[in-house]
Amino acid sequence: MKKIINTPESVVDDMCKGFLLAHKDYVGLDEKYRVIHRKEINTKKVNLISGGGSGHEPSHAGFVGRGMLDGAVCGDVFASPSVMQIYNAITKLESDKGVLLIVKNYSGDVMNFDGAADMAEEDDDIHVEKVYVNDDVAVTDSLYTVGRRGVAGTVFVHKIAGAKAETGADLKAVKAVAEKVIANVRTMGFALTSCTVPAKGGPTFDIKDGDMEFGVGIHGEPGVSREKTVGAAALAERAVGRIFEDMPVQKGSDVAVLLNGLGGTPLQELYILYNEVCKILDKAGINVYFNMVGNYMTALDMAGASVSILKLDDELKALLEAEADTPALKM
Amino acid sequence: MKKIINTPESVVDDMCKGFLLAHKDYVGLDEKYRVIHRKEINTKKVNLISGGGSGHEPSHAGFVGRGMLDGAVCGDVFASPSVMQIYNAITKLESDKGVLLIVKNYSGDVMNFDGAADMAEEDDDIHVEKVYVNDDVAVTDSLYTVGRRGVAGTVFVHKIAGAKAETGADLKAVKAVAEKVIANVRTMGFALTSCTVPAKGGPTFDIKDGDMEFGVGIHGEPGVSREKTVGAAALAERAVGRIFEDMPVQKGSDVAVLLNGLGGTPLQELYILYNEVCKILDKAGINVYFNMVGNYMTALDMAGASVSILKLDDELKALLEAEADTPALKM
Amino acid sequence: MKTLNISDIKSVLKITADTVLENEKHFCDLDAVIGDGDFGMTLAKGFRVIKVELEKFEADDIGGLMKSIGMTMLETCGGATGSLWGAGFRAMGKSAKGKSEAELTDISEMTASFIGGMQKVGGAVLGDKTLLDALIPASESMAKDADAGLDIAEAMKNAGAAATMGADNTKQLIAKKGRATYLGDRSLGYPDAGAEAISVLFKAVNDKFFC
Amino acid sequence: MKTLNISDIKSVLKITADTVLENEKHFCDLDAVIGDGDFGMTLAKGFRVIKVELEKFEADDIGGLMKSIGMTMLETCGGATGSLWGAGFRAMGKSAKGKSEAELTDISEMTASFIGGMQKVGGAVLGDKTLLDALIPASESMAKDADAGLDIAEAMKNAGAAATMGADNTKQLIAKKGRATYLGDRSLGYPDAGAEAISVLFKAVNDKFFC
Ligand SMILES: Nc1ncnc2c1ncn2[C@@H]1O[C@H](COP(=O)(O)OP(=O)(O)O)[C@@H](O)[C@H]1O
Ligand SMILES: Nc1ncnc2c1ncn2[C@@H]1O[C@H](COP(=O)(O)OP(=O)(O)O)[C@@H](O)[C@H]1O
Ligand SMILES: [Mg+2]
Ligand SMILES: [Mg+2]
Ligand SMILES: [Mg+2]
Ligand SMILES: [Mg+2]
Repeated sequence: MKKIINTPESVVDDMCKGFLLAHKDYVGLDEKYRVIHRKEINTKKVNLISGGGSGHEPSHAGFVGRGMLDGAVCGDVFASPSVMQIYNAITKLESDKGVLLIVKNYSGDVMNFDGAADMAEEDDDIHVEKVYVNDDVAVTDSLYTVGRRGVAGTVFVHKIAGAKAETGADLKAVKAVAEKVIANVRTMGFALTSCTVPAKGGPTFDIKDGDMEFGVGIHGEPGVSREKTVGAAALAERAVGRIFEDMPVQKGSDVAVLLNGLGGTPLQELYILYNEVCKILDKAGINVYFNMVGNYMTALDMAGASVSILKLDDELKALLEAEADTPALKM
Repeated sequence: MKKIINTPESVVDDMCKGFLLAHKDYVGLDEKYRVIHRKEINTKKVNLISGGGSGHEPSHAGFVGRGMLDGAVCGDVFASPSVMQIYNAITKLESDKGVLLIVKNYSGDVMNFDGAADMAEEDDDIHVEKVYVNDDVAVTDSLYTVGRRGVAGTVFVHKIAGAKAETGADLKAVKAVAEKVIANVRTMGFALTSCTVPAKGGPTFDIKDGDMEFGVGIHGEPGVSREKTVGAAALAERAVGRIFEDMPVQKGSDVAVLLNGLGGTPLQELYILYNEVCKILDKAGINVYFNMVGNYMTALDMAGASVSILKLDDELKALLEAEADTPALKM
Repeated sequence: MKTLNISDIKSVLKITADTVLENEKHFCDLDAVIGDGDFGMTLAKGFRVIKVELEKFEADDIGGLMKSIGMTMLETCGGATGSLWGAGFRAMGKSAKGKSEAELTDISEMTASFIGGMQKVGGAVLGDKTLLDALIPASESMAKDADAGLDIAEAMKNAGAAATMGADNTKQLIAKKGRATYLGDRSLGYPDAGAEAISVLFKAVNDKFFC
Repeated sequence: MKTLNISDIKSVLKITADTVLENEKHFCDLDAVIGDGDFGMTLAKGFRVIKVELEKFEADDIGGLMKSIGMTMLETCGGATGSLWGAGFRAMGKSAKGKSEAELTDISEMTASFIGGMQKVGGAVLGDKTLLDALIPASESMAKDADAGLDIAEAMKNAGAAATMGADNTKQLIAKKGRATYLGDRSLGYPDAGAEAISVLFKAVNDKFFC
């Protein structure tokens, strides 16, 4: 295992401490429950909490700050945080306007965020709402009962719902706009290598040099199919094609594109892929109104990328472009 | 080779195009000479040009924007740009106040930037000055005649000299502050894996699982010594120790720290390492006044990191904290 | 053996905890094939705390112990495991509330409650390729043996065999719950990690306690 | 063979270019050991353009051709190679300015100029573990053979042998110029990529043209 860590057990705690030291102007840390929260907690706005397994850095803690999240709960690597961790985040970020949980749609996360929300509502009378992000189009929805995974599109939910909350909107309105994003964002990802979970010490799956996994999530799980590697143009074609299959985008539409690296892929390659994605959108007469290219929702050191497309209307545009000041995104 | 590219030959051109598409509010591109420049060229301030081989993304093009660079010349992967490329950047960014070239101290870069500067001065009467960044303390200076390499510390030069130029200072003053940064910054890096240059198709060097290269640069070259891997705490100790050996830092001093990832190392590990670096500095009574943790000067997909320490005085502090608005750094 | 007292229950739980810790890597490896490779770690994290808890727990109350273990799982374990096992243990706690001894009928009911707790939060049914595919046959075997008045040790042996068969069976299932669903029919041919773990735990408890 | 005319020179350059292209990967591999693995690629990039240029070049002027090639290197090639070979060819251009034929003395002088041009920008001397460690012995051998009035083909063979010996020798040197310096004494035991290339190029030209 090639990692800069102390011990596999201390990875998340050490990371949280380093994160706090690096961004102490932005955040505070509850060490016991691994909750990273805004330095100044505002109890007069809807507070947004996200989180999930660690290993997706800068998600989610990197987006804690003005215009995005209020808190992020850090689970173990690729494991949802526990019910108690999330419960403590909710009570810490309790607000007069209520709390919105932004949950990626994984069984573990859903069960634990739901359990924590129930607890906070029952024991502490905190008004908690939840949205479940399920942007991954790799797996066809209808075949399975748990629904799609939540992947990189989550970052758009953070950005837009965060901007909405900053306007002083109420919980219902913030939840509604988060759900609008979820309804309009789709993501397709692929991996060239596995990642290595520190506790495991070796790659999650083996893969030969000429092969790739198409349709991966962000937890080092294998994808939907193993295929021969293809060039950037073909990759873009397939990813965008799959997204369009699932969510048709009209000619003349404005979209936001997130070209997300999975952690082990250099920025150079993300720009190359972005260039190909733009060619396809351009040919389809679709206008890229907003873009992000970089590592936003990673899977440790996995080499690979995902393409997310969000259909925009005027409301989403304005919120997407609103100010944000967080460790990982400043606009 | 596990890369998202079209062909090894088209890597840099495709990347430049993708970069332009992603950041068209910030930059323009001279496709032929691969010069990425500010969208609006200001001929009333000292213009800063940097560049070098590609593969270090976001360096250097990512720092083109207000408060940092005016132009970046993109060579082939890990190869200095040609004399003509640099010459064309200089003539494009010609300014009444002159042009400063920020050159990383590699034979190829030095020869090519020097040659281009001569040409621009002789043929076009452009006032060109140069600084050579040589922050890498891996190799002891005295032993060899080419001097030290320029590595991640270069980003501090871009930031601080860029801020100075923005104040309207003259070429002499901008060059002087760039040299002050160079005199006060030191970097030490190490790699856990090799990187893979697209044209080569395989790793530059072989390395076993329990081994690392200590004292690497940013071109996939092997380091100064191959050693057994150690934990994050020991790595921090060794890197900071080597820096202090070369540049003593007084108790009570203010420093800036750049914890730089080499491309293949996830942010999670950079935070873990940063936590350890802070512990050491704290014990030594040194105050981290400013920090950056992330991928700023990479070596393609190499797993590894570098630690840079810059000693600060009031002038450097003010310039470091000045506004910057570039694709890769916003403050 | 006709009843288990609190110290028997603690012994069984101690064996369970030790077995989880011994199999941490093995359970992770199983999860890695069609999941994300953390199942062993998550479970071990909880049972490491539970081991200490077992020694500290004073009251003569099987239900109280189970509830307390459930809370520990919710506090300590993330992942699907935290909620599922947390809910399972808490449901067992309810079912055995105030009991200082358990007969086979009680144990069988506790197991059914464990399953019910998990189903309430996880919504899985038999055949979804989860640990329930080992637990439900085991629980049914216990219920039958309880009706037939079998000895606990005997019944546990039967339950263990049912769990193992159930776990084996998961190889032929396509996952409908949990992460393995994302693989579609690529989950075919591999067992579910949770179900395998249930089988391993039954075997250890039977070899070391009910022997 | 006593003189080379422009078409001979073009043939030699064509063989050089082909050899560079054939050895692109080989030269990269050599550079990868103690450098950064791009030397073959960089050189090939230049010579790919030069091959086309050779066919288009009309004037009967050896110096003009060399100068033009030098400019191509500066335009096309980055890395140390661009400046060094650009300067080398430009210096050769100056030395052979206006010449339509070259005798061995001229060739020897051109080689010396090539070296001089490279030294002006790169500052390396014999023993620094660069391509000069192959070129300088070759150039000295040519100068000696020119004084002795040898045939060009003969002199080239000697020069080639000197280059090969020089290149071999670089294994025992610690780099003092170029990237390999960063390795310290770890550069010992491996040849310099540039010097090896010079030896390969001499051999190709000798095998294919001066045979
Ligand atoms: N909804 C569910 N109901 C019952 N068991 C489940 C459910 N989802 C997952 N499991 C079980 O949990 C195991 C995985 O646990 P764990 O690795 O902790 O979850 P994850 O990593 O997916 O959060 C699976 O092997 C399966 O047996
Ligand atoms: N200062 C110098 N003088 C002469 N030759 C040099 C010098 N520096 C490097 N070289 C030669 O150039 C070769 C490497 O070329 P190249 O790979 O293009 O350079 P780099 O990748 O270091 O920019 C070396 O093998 C060496 O022979
Ligand atoms: Mg998990
Ligand atoms: Mg190079
Ligand atoms: Mg798992
Ligand atoms: Mg090289």
